[in-house]
Amino acid sequence: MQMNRADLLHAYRTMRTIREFEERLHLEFATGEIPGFVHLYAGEEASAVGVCMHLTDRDKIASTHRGHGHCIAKGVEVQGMMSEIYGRKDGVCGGKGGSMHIADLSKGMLGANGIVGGGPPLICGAALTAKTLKTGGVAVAFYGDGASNQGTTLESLNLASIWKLPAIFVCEDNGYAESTASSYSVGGSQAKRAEGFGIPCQEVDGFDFFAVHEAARVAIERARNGGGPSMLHVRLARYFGHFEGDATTYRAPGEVERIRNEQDCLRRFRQQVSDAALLDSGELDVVDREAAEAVELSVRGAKAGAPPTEADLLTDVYVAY
Amino acid sequence: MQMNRADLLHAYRTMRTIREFEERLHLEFATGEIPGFVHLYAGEEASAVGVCMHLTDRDKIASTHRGHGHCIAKGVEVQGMMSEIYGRKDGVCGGKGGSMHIADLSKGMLGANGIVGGGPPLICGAALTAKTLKTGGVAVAFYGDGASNQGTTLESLNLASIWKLPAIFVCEDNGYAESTASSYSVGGSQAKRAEGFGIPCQEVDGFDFFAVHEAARVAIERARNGGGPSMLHVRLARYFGHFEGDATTYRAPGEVERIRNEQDCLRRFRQQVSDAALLDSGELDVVDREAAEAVELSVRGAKAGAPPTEADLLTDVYVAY
Amino acid sequence: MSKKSYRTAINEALRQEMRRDPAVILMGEDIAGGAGAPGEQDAWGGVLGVTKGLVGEFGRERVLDTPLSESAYIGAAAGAAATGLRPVAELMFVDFVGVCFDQIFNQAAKFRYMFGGNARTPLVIRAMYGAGFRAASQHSQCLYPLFTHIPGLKVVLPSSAYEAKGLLIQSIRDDDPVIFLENKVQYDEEEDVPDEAYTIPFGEANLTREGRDVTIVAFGRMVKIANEAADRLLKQGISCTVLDPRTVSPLDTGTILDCVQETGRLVIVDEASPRCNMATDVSALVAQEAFGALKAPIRMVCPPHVPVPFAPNLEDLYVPNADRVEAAVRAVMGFKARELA
Amino acid sequence: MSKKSYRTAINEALRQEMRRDPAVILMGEDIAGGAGAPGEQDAWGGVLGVTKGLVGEFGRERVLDTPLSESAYIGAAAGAAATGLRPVAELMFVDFVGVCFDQIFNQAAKFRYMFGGNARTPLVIRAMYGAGFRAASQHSQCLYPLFTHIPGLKVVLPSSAYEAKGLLIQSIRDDDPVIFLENKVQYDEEEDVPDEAYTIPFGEANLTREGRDVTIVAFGRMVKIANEAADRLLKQGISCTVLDPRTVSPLDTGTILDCVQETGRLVIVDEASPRCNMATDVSALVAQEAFGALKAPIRMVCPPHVPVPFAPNLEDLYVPNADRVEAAVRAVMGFKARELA
Ligand SMILES: Cc1ncc(C[n+]2csc(CCOP(=O)(O)OP(=O)(O)O)c2C)c(N)n1
Ligand SMILES: Cc1ncc(C[n+]2csc(CCOP(=O)(O)OP(=O)(O)O)c2C)c(N)n1
Ligand SMILES: [Mg+2]
Ligand SMILES: [Mg+2]
Repeated sequence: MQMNRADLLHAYRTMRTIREFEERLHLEFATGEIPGFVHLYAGEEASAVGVCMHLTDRDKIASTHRGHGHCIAKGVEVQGMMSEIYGRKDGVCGGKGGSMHIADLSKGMLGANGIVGGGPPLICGAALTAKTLKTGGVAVAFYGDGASNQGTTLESLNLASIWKLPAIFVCEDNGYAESTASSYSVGGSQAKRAEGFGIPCQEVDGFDFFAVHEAARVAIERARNGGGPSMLHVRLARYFGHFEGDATTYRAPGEVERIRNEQDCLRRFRQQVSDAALLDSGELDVVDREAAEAVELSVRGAKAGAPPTEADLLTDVYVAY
Repeated sequence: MQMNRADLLHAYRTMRTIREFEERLHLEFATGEIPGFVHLYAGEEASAVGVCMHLTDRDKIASTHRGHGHCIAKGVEVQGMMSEIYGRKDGVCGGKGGSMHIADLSKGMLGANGIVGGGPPLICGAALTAKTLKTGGVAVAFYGDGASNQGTTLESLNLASIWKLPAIFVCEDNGYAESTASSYSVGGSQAKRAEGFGIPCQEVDGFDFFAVHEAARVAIERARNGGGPSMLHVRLARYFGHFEGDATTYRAPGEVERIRNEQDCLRRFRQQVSDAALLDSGELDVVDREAAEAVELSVRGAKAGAPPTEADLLTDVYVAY
Repeated sequence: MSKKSYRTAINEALRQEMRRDPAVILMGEDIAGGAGAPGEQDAWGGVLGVTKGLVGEFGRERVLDTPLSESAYIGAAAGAAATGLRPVAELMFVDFVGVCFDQIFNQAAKFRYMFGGNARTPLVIRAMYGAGFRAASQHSQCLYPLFTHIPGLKVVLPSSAYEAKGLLIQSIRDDDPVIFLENKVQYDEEEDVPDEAYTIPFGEANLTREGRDVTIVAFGRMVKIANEAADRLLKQGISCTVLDPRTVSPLDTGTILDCVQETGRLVIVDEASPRCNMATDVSALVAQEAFGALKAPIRMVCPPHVPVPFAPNLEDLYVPNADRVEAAVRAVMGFKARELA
Repeated sequence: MSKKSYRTAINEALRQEMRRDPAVILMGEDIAGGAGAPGEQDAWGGVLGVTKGLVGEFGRERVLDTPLSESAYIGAAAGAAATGLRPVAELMFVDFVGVCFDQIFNQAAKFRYMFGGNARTPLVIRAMYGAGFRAASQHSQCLYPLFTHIPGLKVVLPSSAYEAKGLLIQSIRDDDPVIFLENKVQYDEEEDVPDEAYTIPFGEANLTREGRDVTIVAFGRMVKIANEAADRLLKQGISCTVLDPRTVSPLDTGTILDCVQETGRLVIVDEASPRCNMATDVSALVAQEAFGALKAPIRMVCPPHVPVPFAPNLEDLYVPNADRVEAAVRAVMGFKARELA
């Protein structure tokens, strides 16, 4: 698919916003001001954005513990997210969810998830809604290589297959589940697993936005046209620890630096659009600055925000209270 | 592998005993004297016996709700089983388990299981024990086509694969999970699923004892020699309903009769050994009579047996009581 | 109004709600039956025939047979509920919850709170519970205390056919995740059940009889047993209130406390395993909130802390019965409260 | 004897039992860490470093990193336990039990009973529980009431480093399935812990202090909070017994009842969700068995019936604290029992 300038700028802006968001959180977390667990998505931006560019609010996604990128790509407001991560009342979940539970159903974002493998069954349900109510929507489950070993994920592949659901399974394979390499934990391969359940799988270079974008286009089009589910096996890398605080001693010395220098999806995108003379670097620099400003603003907003009130403890449990 | 006369007779006797056991239960259940759920294995005998012939007490198996055949094949006493099914104190589980929970750990039989997909994880554990303690044993999970869609089963395939466990996964595909056809419920195929987890799979004609026996030999030998897990996808058929009381209206008219007449494993076995002049039909007739007598005796014993005593209600919960 | 079985009442509730609201769908193993098979479709209508006939009226788009994958389809029901359907998912035996509990208690139950109120999850999970079917340890459990423990879930225990219909319709119309538990030995029990749709609100206990001396709180099938005991006790001059809370989450604490204030004595009949169960929950409520009214110790009639045995004679000893309830009531009546003080 | 943290105490218990018995093995996600990775092995030693160093001494044959497949590996631990090993499986956060509960409550817990006594399942499942870590709804639950409800399981809640070591060694030597729950905010708490191996028997409560007026029963981390409150109350002339049951299944009912007989008043502090929890369990026990001794209502100090919130200020409001315990004790002291009667 040919992308127009606006699309390209949007893609770049979204990826850059995610990167800024995550790198800033990395710094802010170190100050001790951010509570709880924070899992950063930096390095994997091309996947979230390459997929979500094809989606609108009627399409649904389910995310993981490493959810910020998916949220931003699906259109969740940066300020609401940042405030949520700081536990503020005006966070997108009122401060009750935090980083691991950011959701915005109005944007079709069914939630980050603290349970690995929690999302794929939910996405079968969202896809079933689309199919039953004929909304024309599709549903996308993002999940990691670790999650690919969880029974909930595997069952979901089969359910989507036999029900021909408009579901896309995006396995974001960053090579590790916490400190455990996927070369150790994943028997067989993702593509063969997909085949095992009767689902087509496309191997995708997750450092290349355009590769993701194109593979996602095919899979999503198939789903929208009643062709059933697909899997994308996206190989990529995370730049920070599993969560903030992880010293990542299990990685090879220099492993991340090498990837950052040689494969980084943002750098590669700039290269590609410059080479093809689609966007010039001045425009992109403007986007860089704007993204940085938006994130800076959100951090200031979050720090200035008020925590939830005592009364909030007891609300939102049931529809009645 | 060449089987000697004793082995052949043993195989036939075991299959025939299972058949007698199940056909008798079918009749006895109809009288209303047998409590609870009873799932009969008749028709599938070649699978249990073809596999278990290669096993000794140090080898472990896990079974399913349809467990009688596996039990008998693994050497559990017929009288103890029958008494258990009648809820008698001298049943192999003291009357506390019933048909769905027959177990005899002394024989390496880790239990029938009321939870579909309950067995495969346990078998990973039994295989791990064998590997860790270097017992030379292997562990076999029998499970159905329905169970092949359960996350516990799928996770176990991967665990066995990456740990290279001496485990064999025997998928007994009788075409139905309750009333649901596997053609509906199983996306992809069993063999491709095995491949998806890096496990070799052999397709096996489950009506042919010798085919099962040979495929099992290869898989078990591989496991014993440190070659890791295998799957056998055994196609077969059950002759009775899912459980006693099921009218099986979901099957095609005449479906079972046709299979009984044309593919029955016992009939085929007789044919094969006669054709090859290995056993004569007189010998086999004797086995038939003896098997019938053994089952008759066990039913009489079970009917005459005493129920557990009131005190038994409160024992066997913990090692201390 | 006509005599209907507990099974029919449930079937009728499903049918009427499906007619009323196209967003209501059903899913579960063999709830139609015969999927992909060469023979009869709707061959089972559920393992005990509760959903029989619905696929004929509503088709396979709304009555979905599932593969044997509870995590996937219960989770799918949760995801569908969060995105615009009103799924009624059948778990068959509640004992199977162990393979899909995460999707219930960490996902569906918590969406609304985790998402700051920005979610609605109108999900019903139907399942069979209870002993008496000779189905042994893995097909006879109650397990409602597990669900009751979890904030965000509602838990319903219909004690009769009439209750089942009204409570199931309420469950389907409710906007929160509801665990609706059917007692498998009651399916053939009949009583008068209105033909039209009606709802019974959650959190309002049913005073099945009023008495002076002792309040009996009983759950699900135990309501009948408690009334049986109360009948006998009345002949002995002991008059009991028998309360059916109908829903254990939310629980009608007000009515329970009011009754105890009046009678001063409490017996609780709970078929669930005795530790951290509803009997302890109600005992604790009363020991904290109505202590001053109590004239005698609270008595709990529960099974012992053992798995459900297979042998019929043991299972019959396991399940609470009217004799045990009667004995408990007589014991609290016989207690000389102030003497011991 | 030397000062050791709760974390070190647990690590030492594992190490000593692994040295003592070659059948003891460990498994869990990242309990060594770095499996298959190019960098450091033993990179994590568990998500919070509890098992650090063990793979170095015992090797990967006995310290097994698992894939992210809790059903498979917890089930494998159960199967291994039934066939000759003594596995200690780590579930990381107890909140994850939803994806593998079947293998715990229908398999491991019931083997012995279903098989008529012909099974032994010496399995330990270690997991972290509790709020206070800002880890939100899916990583902060207690959930021990769920396990306590299930016959066949034993459930251990060590309240300090000393308790943790002795109770874990007992758990490993025990022949039944044990759920051993570690409070994640206590890992750095230090106290004197003997260097040698020792066991603390199950079902024997620890009387952490004796008093005249009120019995406080507290669980896990709440034991410290109860003692903090008791310190303050003593200065106000109110003397409390603080009881740490150590194991909630089996529960030392005898000691609880004895203490209530002496003090006549009971406060229970339970961090678990309030419905069908240990506070209700102990309340019910006492309301049935020691009613005559009670001079005041029983008071339960629990969190509200809501998921654990993320925001720190809400989470701090959620978890029971010494102020609330103090207020509860003062309330039961202020009750004029016989006036209301
Ligand atoms: C059911 C469950 N098990 C374990 C965990 C702990 N955990 C959180 S993230 C994670 C690794 C996930 O790896 P992967 O799926 O590859 O995602 P990544 O972190 O690489 O993005 C683990 C084990 C969990 N949250 N849920
Ligand atoms: C977890 C779980 N879900 C559902 C059931 C109910 N159930 C019992 S047997 C069965 C079908 C099993 O089919 P399959 O695995 O093919 O074995 P078969 O009965 O054909 O031997 C079902 C759905 C169960 N016992 N456990
Ligand atoms: Mg990963
Ligand atoms: Mg089958």
